[in-house]
Amino acid sequence: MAEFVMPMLGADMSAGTLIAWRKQPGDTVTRGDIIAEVHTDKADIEVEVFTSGIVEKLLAEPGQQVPVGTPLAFIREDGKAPVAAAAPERVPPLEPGRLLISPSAKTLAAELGVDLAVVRGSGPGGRIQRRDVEAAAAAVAERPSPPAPPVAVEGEDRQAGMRRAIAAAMARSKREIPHFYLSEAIDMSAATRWLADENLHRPVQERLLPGVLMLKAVALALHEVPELNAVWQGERVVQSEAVHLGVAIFLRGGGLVAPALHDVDGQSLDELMHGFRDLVSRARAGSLRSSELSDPTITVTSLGERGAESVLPIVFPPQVAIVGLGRLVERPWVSEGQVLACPVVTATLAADHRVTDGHRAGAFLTTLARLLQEPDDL
Amino acid sequence: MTDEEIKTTVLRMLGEIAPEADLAGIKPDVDFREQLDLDSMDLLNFVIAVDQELGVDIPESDYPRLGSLDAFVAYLSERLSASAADR
Amino acid sequence: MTTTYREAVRAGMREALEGDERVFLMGEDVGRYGGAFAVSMGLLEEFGPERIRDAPLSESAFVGAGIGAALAGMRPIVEVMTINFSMLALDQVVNNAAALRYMSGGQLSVPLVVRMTTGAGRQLAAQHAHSLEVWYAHVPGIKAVAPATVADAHGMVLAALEDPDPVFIFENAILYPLEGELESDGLPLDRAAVRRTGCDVTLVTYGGSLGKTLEAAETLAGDGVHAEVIDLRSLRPLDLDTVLESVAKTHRVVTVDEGWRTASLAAEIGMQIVERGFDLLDWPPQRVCSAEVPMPYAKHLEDAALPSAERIVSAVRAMVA
Amino acid sequence: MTTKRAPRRPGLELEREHARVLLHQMLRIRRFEEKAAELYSLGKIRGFLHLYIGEEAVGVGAMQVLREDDRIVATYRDHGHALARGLPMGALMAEMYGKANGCSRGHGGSMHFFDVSRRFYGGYAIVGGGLPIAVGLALADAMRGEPSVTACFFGDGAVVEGEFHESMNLAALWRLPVLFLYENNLYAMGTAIERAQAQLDMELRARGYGVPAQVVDGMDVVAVEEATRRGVEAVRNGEGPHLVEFKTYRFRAHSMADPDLYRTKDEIEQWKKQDPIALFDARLREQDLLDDDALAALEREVADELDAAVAFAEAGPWEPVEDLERDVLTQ
Repeated sequence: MAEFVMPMLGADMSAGTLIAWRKQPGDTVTRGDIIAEVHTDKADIEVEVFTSGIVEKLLAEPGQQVPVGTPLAFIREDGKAPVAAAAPERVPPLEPGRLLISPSAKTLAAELGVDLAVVRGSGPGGRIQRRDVEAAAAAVAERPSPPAPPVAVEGEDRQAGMRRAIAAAMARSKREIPHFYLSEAIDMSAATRWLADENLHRPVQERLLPGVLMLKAVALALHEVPELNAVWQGERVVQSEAVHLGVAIFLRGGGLVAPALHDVDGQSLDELMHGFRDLVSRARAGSLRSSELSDPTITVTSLGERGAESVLPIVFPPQVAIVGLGRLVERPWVSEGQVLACPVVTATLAADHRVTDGHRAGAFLTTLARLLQEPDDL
Repeated sequence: MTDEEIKTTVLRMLGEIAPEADLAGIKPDVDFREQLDLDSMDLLNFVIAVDQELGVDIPESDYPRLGSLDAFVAYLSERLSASAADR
Repeated sequence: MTTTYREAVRAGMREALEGDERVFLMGEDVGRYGGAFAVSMGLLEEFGPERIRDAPLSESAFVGAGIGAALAGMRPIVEVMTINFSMLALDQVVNNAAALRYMSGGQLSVPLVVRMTTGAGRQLAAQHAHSLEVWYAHVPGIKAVAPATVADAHGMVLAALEDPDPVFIFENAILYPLEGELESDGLPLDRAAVRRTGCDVTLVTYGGSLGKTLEAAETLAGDGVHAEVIDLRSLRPLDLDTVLESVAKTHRVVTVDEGWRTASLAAEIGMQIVERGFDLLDWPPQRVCSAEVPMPYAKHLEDAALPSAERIVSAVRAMVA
Repeated sequence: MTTKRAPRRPGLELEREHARVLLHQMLRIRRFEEKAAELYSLGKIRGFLHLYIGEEAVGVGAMQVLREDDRIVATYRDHGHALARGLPMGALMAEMYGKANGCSRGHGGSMHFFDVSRRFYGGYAIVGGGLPIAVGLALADAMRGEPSVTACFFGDGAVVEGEFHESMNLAALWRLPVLFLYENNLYAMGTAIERAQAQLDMELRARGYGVPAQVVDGMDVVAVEEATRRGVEAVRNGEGPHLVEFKTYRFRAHSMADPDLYRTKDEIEQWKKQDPIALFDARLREQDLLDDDALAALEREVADELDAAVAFAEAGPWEPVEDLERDVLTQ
């Protein structure tokens, strides 16, 4: 049984809207036939099918917006007898409104924060399986920060379209998480000097990365503003005693995962360095434990040396905040009326306005900056 | 150790750090960190590997010299011959 | 050292007989005839009629006698020619061997080993083709194991004799000519073994079905579906930890079991997976078992009734389609 | 292989002490069973209860000739055998209470008394189920050249079970030291032996396996002892298995649940005239080996032992439910 999935029709396309089916169940199709018409932000495109056979079952209805990669129909390939269905055991009818999903897919959706309402099931009877959730998550993950491109409306110029797209993204987030963003440029001269001197006296294997200083500082800053270190459980926000930082790790083949470093506030820089290295290698080897994915109480993301100067990150549900760290750059810095060249990192806090507000978030960033001036105390 | 031997050793170590990278197609005169999408963690692991296998401790101040492959091989052979001389 | 499954069982028994004078072999035609499946060939000449005892066709009596001798400190190996005849001795197994320790408040232990052949596939028709291991795996107080490899055929006899409680060893008769390595990886008697690793689906099986399951895994690899094959080795206790470890990776499981489908070992395994691993499942646990018929004589019918590599492959394809 | 019928020698001179032992043991069993019936009606003892009243002479007489290293396999009507073998009365009573200080820790109950230290390998509730076990015990001793004999008690129900045929044949075939002790109390629960056995002559059936057999009056404890002695000595001499049939009768129903409608009152009364204890009492008085005072003393001694046994059972602890699955396996 082959699948016809929502094709990728444009470099930055993440989802498409089915306008109409050109084939019905039972129709025979040969490779290259037009099977459907799909609307993307660029245009309405006639979509061809790549397998010859008979349309077995349509899974999406016209008007539905579906992420790229989601199965839209089953095609029974030529020459393949229908899969020998076992004696059709009478399956008790499902009560209406009940979501048909495999237990493992439900667990995964919770871990990756995927909104099941959007996911289309590829299993029997439309049951949602892991791959459906993974496809939906991947579609979301591919654009870490820039909001989805706007849906084109006739007669509008490009700039207005962009603004409308960001508004659409924000509206969607507000419906789920009313983000607000605060940024702070942090003077890193003390920290970089301390680190250079520290690494000079350390054997190579024990060298520290700037990242661990940032992680420890974020963890300690959370002691000042604990409401940011919390997770949603159903309708309630539960503040966490422990500070488990989700560390965003970019996978070389694309995609992102943010497993937890546990109890960062209690760890020494050496312990943190060891934990960080272990987490990165296991993330890239694909051998993370599912608990590591669901443990973080707040996430820290950094695009590293070649990333952007500042990052507007999206909060990972069920957390309530995320810290985005920009690239370390040399900047003119005024200190006591003097202008100096100074290494600077822009830290951005994105937080859930249902849980806290700008005033408290601001306190977090100033504390973070202050802590980084005394690297010895980290 | 000839430059050629240094180069193959370096390429092997880079392969261990970025297993899915396409080492064959690496251009020797362009910054290899860029080509292999190596972040600070990868770089640190690489520097540690160099220290363990070749006994060359690269101070952070020399990191800028880890540009292209050729530049890095030249830097290494210079360091190796220097340490060989004072042995 | 490569040898056959049959010789491996014999080697295990010989080592035991040499090493411990409490050990003796008792069963129909095990002595002069050398065993209905030639497993004990040569042992009579080597150890004499006292320790290689041909028993009359009185399954209840000689299995019961095995239990009695074990109670009195011997380490008997009782060979019941086939599982089909073992039904005549089930009263001794269930009401005595399995219960005496508990009924006596822990005073007695029954260090008895019972070996019997099982399984179909040789056109012997219904009365000589049963696979009833689950009847034994149902009973608390005994252990049940199914050696699927030459190494286990050898190792399990010795491990069973070390065990202070009754151990039933089920040897699928089609395995006797199987060739393989004698040395075992030393897995304890009650642990399952991963015979092939994979990440897309878990195939759980035991005894005579291991070969066809590995064959199915090979075919599936051609489809790009990587099946992990788990050889249960122990039918009681069942090592579900190893199975669940695999299902946690693959999220799909098919159990291949030559017993009849209803109330089979495969049913028990599926149920325990759902009880303990519900959230791991991306698809309901599946079973490939024997058709629910008294095993037919005609080859094409017997082949259709038994689990086959093809039926395993199609069961997996239906899950990953 | 000759078969001898036990000669009945009138007025055999018994030493005083041995006579006292035989009477004392039979009284212990009788009073124990009467107390068990009483406690059953009070709900202290539950489940199945099969009383030995009327058959005491068989258990006591046979047990006299068995040594410490001999092995005993009994049936579910095992109270008499256990007491005669020396299992403590308290441990048996506690077992019927289901207490943890019972001889089987409350796991077996009335039908499954065990005591490995006395080589008492238990009561068996499956009719004939103990026979193959006995053959196995004897096989082990034979293979190790040990002098022990395995005595296996069984009833008229067992002799029509396949396991009786298989066990007799196997024991005879391998000349194993098994003493088959056939307690023929004429009824297998509700089925009289005439309605169950095509051939009643057990001596003849035993000869079919080449096994020498005796038939003896199971109500005469002295005759039982003599016949059993002859049998066990034959077995000890390596002549292979031996069978002794005891003609006996149970004065109570098959079990507490049995309305006992299959026997006539008259028949029961006739047999009660052969009460083994009454017969032996009269015989001892004939030989001035017993008088009222001696009997009264014996009764008191038994009564005290019984009271202590009941107290032991009443005081016994229940096994904690957490130990439910202990001892299913050895480890």
